[in-house]
Amino acid sequence: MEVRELKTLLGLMRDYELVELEIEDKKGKVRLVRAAASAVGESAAAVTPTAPVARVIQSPVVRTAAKPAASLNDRGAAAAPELSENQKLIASPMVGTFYRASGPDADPFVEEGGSVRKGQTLCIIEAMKMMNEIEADASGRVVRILCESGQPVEYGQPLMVIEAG
Amino acid sequence: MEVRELKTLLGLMRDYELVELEIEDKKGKVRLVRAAASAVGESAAAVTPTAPVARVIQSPVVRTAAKPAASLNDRGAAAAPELSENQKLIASPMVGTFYRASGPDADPFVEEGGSVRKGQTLCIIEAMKMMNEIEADASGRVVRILCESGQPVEYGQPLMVIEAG
Amino acid sequence: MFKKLLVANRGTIAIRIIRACRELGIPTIAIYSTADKDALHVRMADEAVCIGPAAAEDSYLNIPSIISTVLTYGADAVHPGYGFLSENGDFAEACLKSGVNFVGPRARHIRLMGDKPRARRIMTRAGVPVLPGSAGNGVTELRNAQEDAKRLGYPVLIKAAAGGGGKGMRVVRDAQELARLFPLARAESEAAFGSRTMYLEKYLERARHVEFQILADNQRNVIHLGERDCSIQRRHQKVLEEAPCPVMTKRLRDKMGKAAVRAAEVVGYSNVGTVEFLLADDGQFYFIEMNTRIQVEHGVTEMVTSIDLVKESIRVAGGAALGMKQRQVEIEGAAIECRVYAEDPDTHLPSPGVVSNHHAPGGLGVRVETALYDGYRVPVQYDPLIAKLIAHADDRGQVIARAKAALREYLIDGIRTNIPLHLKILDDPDFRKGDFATDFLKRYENVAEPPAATAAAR
Amino acid sequence: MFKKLLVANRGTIAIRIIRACRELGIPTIAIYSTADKDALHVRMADEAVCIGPAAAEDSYLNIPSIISTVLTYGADAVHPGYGFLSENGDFAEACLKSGVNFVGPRARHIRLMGDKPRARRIMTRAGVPVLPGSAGNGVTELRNAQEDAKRLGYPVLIKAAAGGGGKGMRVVRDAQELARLFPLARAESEAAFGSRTMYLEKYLERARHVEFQILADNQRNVIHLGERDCSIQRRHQKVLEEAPCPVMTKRLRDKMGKAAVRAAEVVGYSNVGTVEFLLADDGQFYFIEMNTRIQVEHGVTEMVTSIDLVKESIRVAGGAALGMKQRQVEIEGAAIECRVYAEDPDTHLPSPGVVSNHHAPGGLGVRVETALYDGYRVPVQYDPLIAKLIAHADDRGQVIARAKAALREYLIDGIRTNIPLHLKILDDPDFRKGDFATDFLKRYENVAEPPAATAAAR
Repeated sequence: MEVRELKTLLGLMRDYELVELEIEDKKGKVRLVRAAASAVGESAAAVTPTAPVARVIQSPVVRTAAKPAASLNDRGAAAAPELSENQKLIASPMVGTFYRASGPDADPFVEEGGSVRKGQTLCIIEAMKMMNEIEADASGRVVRILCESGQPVEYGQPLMVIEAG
Repeated sequence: MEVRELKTLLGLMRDYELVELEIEDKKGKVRLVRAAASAVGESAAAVTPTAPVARVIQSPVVRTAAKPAASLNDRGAAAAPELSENQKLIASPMVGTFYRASGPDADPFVEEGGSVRKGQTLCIIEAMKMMNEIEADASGRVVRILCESGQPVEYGQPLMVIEAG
Repeated sequence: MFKKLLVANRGTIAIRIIRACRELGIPTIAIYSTADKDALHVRMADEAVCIGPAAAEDSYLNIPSIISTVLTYGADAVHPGYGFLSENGDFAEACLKSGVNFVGPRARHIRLMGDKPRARRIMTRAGVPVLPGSAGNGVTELRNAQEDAKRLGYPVLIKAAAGGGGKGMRVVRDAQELARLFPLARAESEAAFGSRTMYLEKYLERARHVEFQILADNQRNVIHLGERDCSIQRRHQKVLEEAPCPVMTKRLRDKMGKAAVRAAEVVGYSNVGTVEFLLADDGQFYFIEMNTRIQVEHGVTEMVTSIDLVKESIRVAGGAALGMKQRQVEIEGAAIECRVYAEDPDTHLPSPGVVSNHHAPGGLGVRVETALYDGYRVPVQYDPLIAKLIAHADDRGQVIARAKAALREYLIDGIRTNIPLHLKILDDPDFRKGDFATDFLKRYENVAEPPAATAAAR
Repeated sequence: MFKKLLVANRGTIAIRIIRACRELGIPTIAIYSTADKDALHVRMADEAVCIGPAAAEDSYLNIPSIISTVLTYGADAVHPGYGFLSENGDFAEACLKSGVNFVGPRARHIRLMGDKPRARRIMTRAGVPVLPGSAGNGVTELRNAQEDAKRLGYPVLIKAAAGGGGKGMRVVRDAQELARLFPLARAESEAAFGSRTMYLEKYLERARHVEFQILADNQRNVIHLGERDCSIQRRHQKVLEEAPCPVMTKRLRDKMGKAAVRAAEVVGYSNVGTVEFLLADDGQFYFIEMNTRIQVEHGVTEMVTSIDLVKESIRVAGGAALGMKQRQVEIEGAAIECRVYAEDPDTHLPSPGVVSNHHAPGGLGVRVETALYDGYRVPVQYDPLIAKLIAHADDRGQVIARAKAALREYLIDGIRTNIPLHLKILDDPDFRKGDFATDFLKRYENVAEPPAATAAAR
């Protein structure tokens, strides 16, 4: 076994808080046991330094003003809301502007708490002057609407939560 | 298994807080068990990525030739040998050259296994042309002599192990 | 100056552009794929917008998505970097149509220089020396290729008329090889560029790859910033570049520089560009192609000329006139760039993974361009270029020493890199003498001995 | 050239020297205290020798231990760096007596310039302008100090005759303050330098600290490499330095440069040195002292002159003649150095600890000199200077923008640093105009408002 491979295994043990690992294959056998107490205690430290890198390298001065809150969220850890088993997230399939209605004076396509049929329009994403209708892919009830009309949205940005039923 | 490989494994055990390691391949089998307490106690120190930084930043090409083995040891983790309760380490109080005897033809001051009285000369450290006699600060038996005559030694470098009695 | 610039790229060049914009006081928008959500360019930009899934076709090559980002998030300029859409005429045109400034040449210049046979024709007409090659628009059939090869004399190089980057490229040494490799190269070209059109040119055995940096504004001022020697290549991919070229003379630089400026002037070119030449042993040089974007290796030119090419290209795209005249351009000292790839140094296979113990070298005359940080996962989807180590010193001997010292300090764990290869090149006696051509790196292929032994055995 | 060089220092300057030696092909020995066993200079050197316990007196200031290391491990040159033994004549002499080259001036020049009243007398005789001050060898009694102060006119500056670094230094504005602070300053001097001898000089309210870099070989060739403005100080400790000085004219540079060269020539000085002046609002300048070593801020001079001062000082110590003449020295662009201290940005108290998430900035014109790495424990025993961020660009406006962009990228967790202070300075309207003197940083003392508000309120 090469040191490199061993280090990979050890890194995985640390990252996934394993206390014991045993591998046996045609090349041989490896068994690794970590100090149990410390393995648990270290879990906080084992986190990748991703978050602090983000914190400082970003430019807070310009950012605060220029940055839409939505995309900041998305770059953070908890972009998507927690869903229960029968709930489903509608994510934006493209970059564009989110609209809840077909025009400034029109009623919104859906409201929180309202029910929707499969194929019903939920909202519009305007991209390159094109109005793209986003349709429900199953019937159910709109539990939450996560964006505001007129707001820029990224690819994959959560738009709504639909509960089956 | 070479000492070098073993040290690598031991370093990894320390860095990743392993208490047990077992490897079996076509070259043979290795099983290493650390004292659980020490693994936990050392957790603060184990965080430093010291070992890997050292490995690459150092310049292996020049180093291997130019570097006296003793100082490499000292910069590594296990500079000092493990001591039992009644044993004591004699460390060099200065940088200089270690001599076991008063001259090239003289007998060594002490031999491994020999007994020494408090105040007896154990060795000489030559520093700036001055011969500094290192004396035993208690009576006992010389268990190990860790340096060779004529070898450069650093401040704090282990020279001998003395067992009280 | 621009109010907000969208960086249509990732990795080292995105970082480079964001830094330049910060210095110019221009806010930036980074775009990223879902695979790059933790990437450094995303963290450094003032805004960042996810534009699509990991596959480049759906994100970094997705023109509608990028243009939609420009319009939705309100940028007034786009910098394409290198690779991806940087030499895509349609993208430059889409930017223009959306009313946003494209930091680069006009779409027609991108298209013109992308059409290799057409570029060759224009250069020939303008008096720029071009390697003998296929006439007209190139060849699609083996029969015509055979006629051309006979006329040129073997060896010849098969190239894709529409492409670059080594795809569809083959050296053939006789008619038999041509018959075997032409269909293969054509198939590669069709797969990569959607075009069966190939062209053949005379292949020079011991030529150097020497390219000239061009800088042009919208008022038809064109200057060159001297040359780079990019002969150290592995399978047509540059590995190590330097400025100046070790065998360059002042007289030859003037001559080649004038040809490069002529190549840009004759088409009315603007912004940054690079005119690539082959330089033969006898001092003859031949136009290969013109790259209509910033190059990976632009840094070595910046070091020896003290001109910030990225800032200058943004200023020029904003309508500013060139900040300097040809006679003000001076080459000072020597610079080397080592491209650090995340690859196995022996097999050259990509080595993606999580970076740990990242410790970049620093100090006088050492510049590192990287998007790495501790804990960053190098994704499998994109180019394995993870860092550029650029050294600058008073002369070539000192810059080799400095680059070596810096490489020995460079620490990247968790992935494998080609740093050992760079150290081998910098220690090679022929490299140190400046005695090499584009075939240099072949000496290390499938060889386990140290470089000195290899050199002696040749 | 030397066969093996011992680096008698630690931290950033030890790294700087080791890098220079690597480029010159000279193997190095690092020395370290038990507190520094994980330090970067220990890891980078070819050999490393522990020379004593953590306290500097027992290790980095321990001359017998260092000389013993030189003899035992066989070095033929010693570089003292800055601080520690760099301005200790006894150490230079001990090196000489041990048959090893000291990279620096001769012992007698170190001693001469260390004796401030004597240095003033020599400069006065050589026609170098000196601030009016105490005559002769200085004063030890309040009575004599009062006479001197009356003659000079308040305000006056009390200084230790033997020392530097702000210790024993006090500004007094009237006789009452003098009576109160003179014994205090004398006690400080006695504690720090073992000397009760003080001297008084006229205190200039709005002067700049402008120093000239000197380079001299053993053949009596002396040149200057232009000036550095080091007015941005906190309690006589430099915080941010730049080259050139923003108010410098070519004519004044020639005049001050000639005075600096004269100061070195008159004593037969060799190797690197710095002649410090106060530059008053009216363009008058006055010799303060000469530092007989490489300075912390040497990097800004390297950036604007393209001269590697550390390599040059090693070459000169080896007997080589200067590699350039005065007329070849050109000042190109502008450079700024930000000294990054491990200190609380508000209280200025040292902030030792374990460094995590270390991510140094990079890119064009950005140079970082640091001994930090991830996981490194900044020890409590030594100077809190942990990094120097040096930026270089075409002009002062661009270098300010570049330094700001780089500071915003700099990431050091686990300890606190003064990076916020640097950002505040670089944004200060007066600093940006170049309108400042040595009292500049007082405006931020005990002030919670942003700098703009402070500036308006003055």
